[in-house]
Amino acid sequence: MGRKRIEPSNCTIDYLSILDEYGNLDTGLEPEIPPEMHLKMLRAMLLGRRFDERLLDLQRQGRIGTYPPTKGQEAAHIGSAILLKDSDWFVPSFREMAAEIMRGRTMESALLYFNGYNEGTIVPEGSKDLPMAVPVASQILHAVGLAWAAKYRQTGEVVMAFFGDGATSEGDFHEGLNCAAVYQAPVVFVCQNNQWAISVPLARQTHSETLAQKAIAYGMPGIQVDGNDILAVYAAAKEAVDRARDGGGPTLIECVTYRIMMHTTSDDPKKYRSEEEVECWRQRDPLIRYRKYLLQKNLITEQQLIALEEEIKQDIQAAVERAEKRMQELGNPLDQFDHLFAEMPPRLRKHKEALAKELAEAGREAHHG
Amino acid sequence: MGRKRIEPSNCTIDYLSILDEYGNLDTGLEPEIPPEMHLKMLRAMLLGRRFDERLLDLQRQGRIGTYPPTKGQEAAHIGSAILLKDSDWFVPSFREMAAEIMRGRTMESALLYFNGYNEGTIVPEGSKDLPMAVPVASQILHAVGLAWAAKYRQTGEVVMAFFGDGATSEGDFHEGLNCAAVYQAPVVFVCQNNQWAISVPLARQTHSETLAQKAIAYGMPGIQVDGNDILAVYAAAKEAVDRARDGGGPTLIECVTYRIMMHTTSDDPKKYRSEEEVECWRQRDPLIRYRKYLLQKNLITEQQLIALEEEIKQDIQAAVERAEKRMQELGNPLDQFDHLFAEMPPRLRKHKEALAKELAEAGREAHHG
Amino acid sequence: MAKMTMVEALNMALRQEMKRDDSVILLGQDIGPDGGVFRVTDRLFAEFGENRVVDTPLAEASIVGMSVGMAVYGLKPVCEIQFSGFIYQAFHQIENHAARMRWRTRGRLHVPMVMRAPYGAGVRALEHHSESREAYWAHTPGLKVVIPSGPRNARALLVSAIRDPDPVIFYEAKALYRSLREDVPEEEETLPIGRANIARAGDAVTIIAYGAMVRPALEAADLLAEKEKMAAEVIDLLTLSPLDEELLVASVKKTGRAVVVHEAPQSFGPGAEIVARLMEGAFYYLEAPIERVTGFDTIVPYFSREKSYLPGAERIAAAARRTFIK
Amino acid sequence: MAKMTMVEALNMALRQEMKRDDSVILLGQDIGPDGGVFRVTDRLFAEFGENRVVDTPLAEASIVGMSVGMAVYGLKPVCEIQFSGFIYQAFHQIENHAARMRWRTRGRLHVPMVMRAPYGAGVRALEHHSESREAYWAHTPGLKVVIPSGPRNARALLVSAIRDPDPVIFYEAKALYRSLREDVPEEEETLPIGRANIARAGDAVTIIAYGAMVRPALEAADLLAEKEKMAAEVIDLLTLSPLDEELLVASVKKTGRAVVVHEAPQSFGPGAEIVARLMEGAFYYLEAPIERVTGFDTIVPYFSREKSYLPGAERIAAAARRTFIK
Ligand SMILES: Cc1ncc(C[n+]2csc(CCOP(=O)(O)OP(=O)(O)O)c2C)c(N)n1
Ligand SMILES: Cc1ncc(C[n+]2csc(CCOP(=O)(O)OP(=O)(O)O)c2C)c(N)n1
Ligand SMILES: [Mg+2]
Ligand SMILES: [Mg+2]
Repeated sequence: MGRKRIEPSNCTIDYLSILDEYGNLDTGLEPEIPPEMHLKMLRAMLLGRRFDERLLDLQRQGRIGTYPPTKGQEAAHIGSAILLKDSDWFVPSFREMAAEIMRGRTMESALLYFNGYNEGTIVPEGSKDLPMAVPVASQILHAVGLAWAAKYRQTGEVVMAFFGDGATSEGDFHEGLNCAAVYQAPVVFVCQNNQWAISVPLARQTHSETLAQKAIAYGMPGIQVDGNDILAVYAAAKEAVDRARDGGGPTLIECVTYRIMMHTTSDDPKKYRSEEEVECWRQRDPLIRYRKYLLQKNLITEQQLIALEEEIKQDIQAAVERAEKRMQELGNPLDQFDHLFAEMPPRLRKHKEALAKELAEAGREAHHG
Repeated sequence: MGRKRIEPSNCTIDYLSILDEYGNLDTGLEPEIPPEMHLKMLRAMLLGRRFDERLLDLQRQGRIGTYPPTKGQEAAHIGSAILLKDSDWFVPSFREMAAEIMRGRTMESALLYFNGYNEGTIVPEGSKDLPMAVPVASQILHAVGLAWAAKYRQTGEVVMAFFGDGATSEGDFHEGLNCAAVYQAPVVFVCQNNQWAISVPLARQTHSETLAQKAIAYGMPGIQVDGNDILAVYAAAKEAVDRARDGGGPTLIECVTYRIMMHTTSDDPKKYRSEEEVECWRQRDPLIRYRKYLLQKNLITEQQLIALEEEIKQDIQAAVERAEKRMQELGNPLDQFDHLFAEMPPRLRKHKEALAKELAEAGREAHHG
Repeated sequence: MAKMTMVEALNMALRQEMKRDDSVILLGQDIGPDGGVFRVTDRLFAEFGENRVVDTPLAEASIVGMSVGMAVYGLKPVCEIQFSGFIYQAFHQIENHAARMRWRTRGRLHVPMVMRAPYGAGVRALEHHSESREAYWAHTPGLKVVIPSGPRNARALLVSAIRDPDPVIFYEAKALYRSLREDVPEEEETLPIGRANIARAGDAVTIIAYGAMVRPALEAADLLAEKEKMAAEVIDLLTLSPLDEELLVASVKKTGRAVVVHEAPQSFGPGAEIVARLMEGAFYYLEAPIERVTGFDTIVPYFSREKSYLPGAERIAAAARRTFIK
Repeated sequence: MAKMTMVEALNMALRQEMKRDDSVILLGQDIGPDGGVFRVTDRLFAEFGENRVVDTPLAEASIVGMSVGMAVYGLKPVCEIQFSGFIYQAFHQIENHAARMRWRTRGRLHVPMVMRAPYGAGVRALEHHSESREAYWAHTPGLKVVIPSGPRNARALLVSAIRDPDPVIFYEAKALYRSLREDVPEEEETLPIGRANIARAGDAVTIIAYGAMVRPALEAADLLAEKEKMAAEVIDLLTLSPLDEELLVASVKKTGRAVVVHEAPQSFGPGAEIVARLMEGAFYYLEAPIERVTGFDTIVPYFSREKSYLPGAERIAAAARRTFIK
């Protein structure tokens, strides 16, 4: 009887920041990261950044279609995805380019995708990655299903799912986190809270102060981290991945970051947000911060950085050339009928034949006409 | 920098109990309720209980179809719905019979509904009640829309939406509460946590210890109350309704109660739960508890109670008779075509005419054959 | 062979496939200890445990969305949507993902999953529990739609659906669940998806039906035989998509007349496609316009009026007769 | 009269209706300060404020579900689903509620609401952004489905849809948004829902199309006129449901030949219903089987291949010619 405060257990919500935008480091919390892992993360972030810039350039030249830039969010998806083994599952949304490439997606694949080729959603053979998911939040449920399956098969695999702040409003987000907690499935939910869902700011997306606290609804641990601080992201992700692998169930990680660029190349953010706000976040660039840290720790030299930049530039150039060459061979319209089913049903075959005939006739006409 | 605990503000989650199952009363928290309101609540609970019993009986006699009993949950829906004015909106699920009738739904309407007559979802003229909603959780969004509209029109109306524990797993629950909080809409969400969703116990429905804590995900106050304690329900609902009316936005109230009977008359709960569990909850009957309280407070006498029971018995009997008579007049199959649109489209009219012709012919044949 | 209801036959199919292959996982609402609201998963929880017969939270998008993940992983989820009237909560997961995963990844990933759901009217159910909207799925590229018409073919088709490498919508007519018994062999039996069946041979008119409508179609054929001495051919589609066009066209070329029957609303319903295919394949053989005997273009009325909504033998026979009047 | 794009014309319709009636409320994703991803609500936020032009959280079921509540209250919500490929997240709210509220309450409550959504291919969009699945809605009792074919009729039909007392699905072809301009009068103009339009009169063959397919249908008529000296009649449906059967039947009775065109996949698509209606109403006038020129039974390929998926003038003209070959 009486009135008493309820303190939900199972789910403490912390805020974590280790390396701040001024270069201050909380050495007590500094995660132990092997040097080669640091270099892998740096390369992935840098490649992600440069490739993103290149894609934007290509878009402006009309050499690819609509593209959603990732600039400024690299620490959030690299600092988390780095914790996955090759045998773990990676379930992206559409703004994790650096991590996708780190996981093994080729740059050609991305170029094909953004040029409207279905070949751009072929995942590498044997890979444990899902292709990008456009319907917001929908992929979260697939991650839970994968995690359920991994638990069933007792393989120790962990699943990591990515999504944005806007995704937290969808029913699928809720259902996915709820089910994951019920089944104590080994899955880590990484929300890249870049503060905007196209033109809708976080405050119009939800009335909760943090997204991390939504974990409480599921009796699941949640943590909010400075998403531009790769050390904090890493530390939080390590805790979550370890917990998942040890049978401790799911975790929600909110990475507070910022969408520096437009939503996609079709979007004009000047319509809805101020240049000052953007500028303020430019100062918190995760890449600059991380580079400084690595230089200070002597994990890399200025010289090596320059060489790395050059190497990446060439890799990107080579990928663009390969992709553009490849596209000249691809695009056979008859491919649209394939792989809808393992075995093509009769009517679909008819449709394929009709188009083949039409193309052949058009070809003949073009030839003779 | 560093790691610190996040304490979500805006949303404190309390547990409230005022009158316990042994009759102990927390007088400090006892709400001030005018005597006539007490009598209204008592009558509504009692009528709800007796009508529910009658419906079950009728179902066993094959005089109505599938029916979901409400026994034991009367305090949860009466103690909350009583706070609504006639001008407020009442959005039920399908297990709030006592409240529906208190709000003005006739018993005939319920009898028609459970006998498969579309006339059973006609809401009374000018009423602010929605008809029962079968798709779990879907009605929550309608409540939010109504509340948004009331706020837009600045009428001071409040909306109250009901749903079960199972409903909290649906995407619609999440979306509705999130939107309500974003718009600070004047809506009170009442969850009748009767511990079961058909055969699924709460622990398999969600991993969170309480449903009330789900409010934290939306930056919304939440409260868990003893749902068999009508005083606690009333007190929590009053707080929430007042807050909503004062522009303070939505609240989630979790009423912890129990589904004493089967899910519906098609269900056999012996398949999935123990008789002991049910028995233990029978001891916590909200009606017995409330009756005792009223007798102790001299708000009613044993004599009056007997008279009330008799009056209710007659009301129910009269309603059953009226309904059964009415059903002999209803059921014209041609009605199925009406009210699909304000104006009947041509093909639908054709279908209506075809059925009319068929019926007329069958009538003639029956007559002549 | 044991005489079984459709519920029992489906139960047997699930049990046998689960025994055969530990990647077959059932998930849905109340399918565990309760055995499903229609008892299709009866006793399977006891036999296979909670890791094989998984009660889910009350969330249809989760059931389908998790199944997509499980199927990508390599399992074969068979999910139960408690009533097809609540499958819409999962529509986006079906359309956006289940139906597309193979196509999007050019065959690299695929989702062998079955979505079972009871559909149709005739059992005095509550509202939202009696609709017949299989056309939604038949119009969705990437899905197969299977609708059995009795215990034996239900069992064989469910086995085929589980083994199918692609997502299958498997609609079960509630009206058939317990209303008839058939011999169903204990031994394995499958039926090819995409093949219709001549339920009764004839040459006067072709009556095309599926699911619960096969019975009134056969009864209509009886009426026509009795009263008009007319041999109607009754085709039981079994699979709605892909449609067994070849069999339909061959029959109508022979009879020159056709009646298409379904419970679903008429407009933009499954029957329209059948008419269009016959127009394409048998136009010059048609003696009269094809008749559609279908649900009306309204919502299935609450159960006191539902009978009038459902096509019955008389209505079908009358339509068949109309194909003989110029 | 000003020359306007369809986007501008729709914007004008919204502005004028909002001015006229303060119960008209817009809601959707990014429709506020951003003016909508296609700019259909451009500048309306500035003019009417956040209580009339309501940005919603990223949740389609919410957009539709809240609209149902608002409409019951007495408002007239016009909601925008950012792309029709994401309307499925709200399918249950549309089918279970929007389409049924009047019917369930026998007219006591009703939901005057419009669900606007861009549909169709041809603008090099990302996946899930190019589909054409209006058949789902046309098959759903209780909904009207309106699909304009140009700026002027889009404006007039949107006004009619907003004033309609029942829920209207309003699909806008992205391919038409900015690709042509038409004179659109400032003065009020409405068009009746449920009426098709003869876009071009003729007597040789009837070509039936709607939305973005009207243009290639007209081009096909040009080709037929040029090369075969044949006058094709082109019918622009404007409303897909309820279908203006009378006009279609009358035309085909005159021409004896028909080609039905849509972007949607063929099987169980809108064209099938049109074929079935013509079978019913004009069978004895048909000289040849009705042709369907439609999207293929696959998913709209990513944009490098999308052109081949879309019916074009040549494909339509070829089908029209086939109706002359026995
Ligand atoms: C279900 C669904 N609704 C709408 C869209 C259109 N859309 C694409 S991205 C986006 C905003 C996503 O915001 P957020 O989740 O924060 O991710 P971000 O784009 O910021 O990375 C919207 C509305 C979509 N892709 N899917
Ligand atoms: C969307 C949806 N899914 C499934 C069902 C079938 N069903 C009806 S009631 C019910 C359980 C509801 O549980 P809860 O929300 O706890 O309410 P209660 O029945 O306990 O009052 C289910 C699964 C439904 N009506 N709607
Ligand atoms: Mg975002
Ligand atoms: Mg319950």
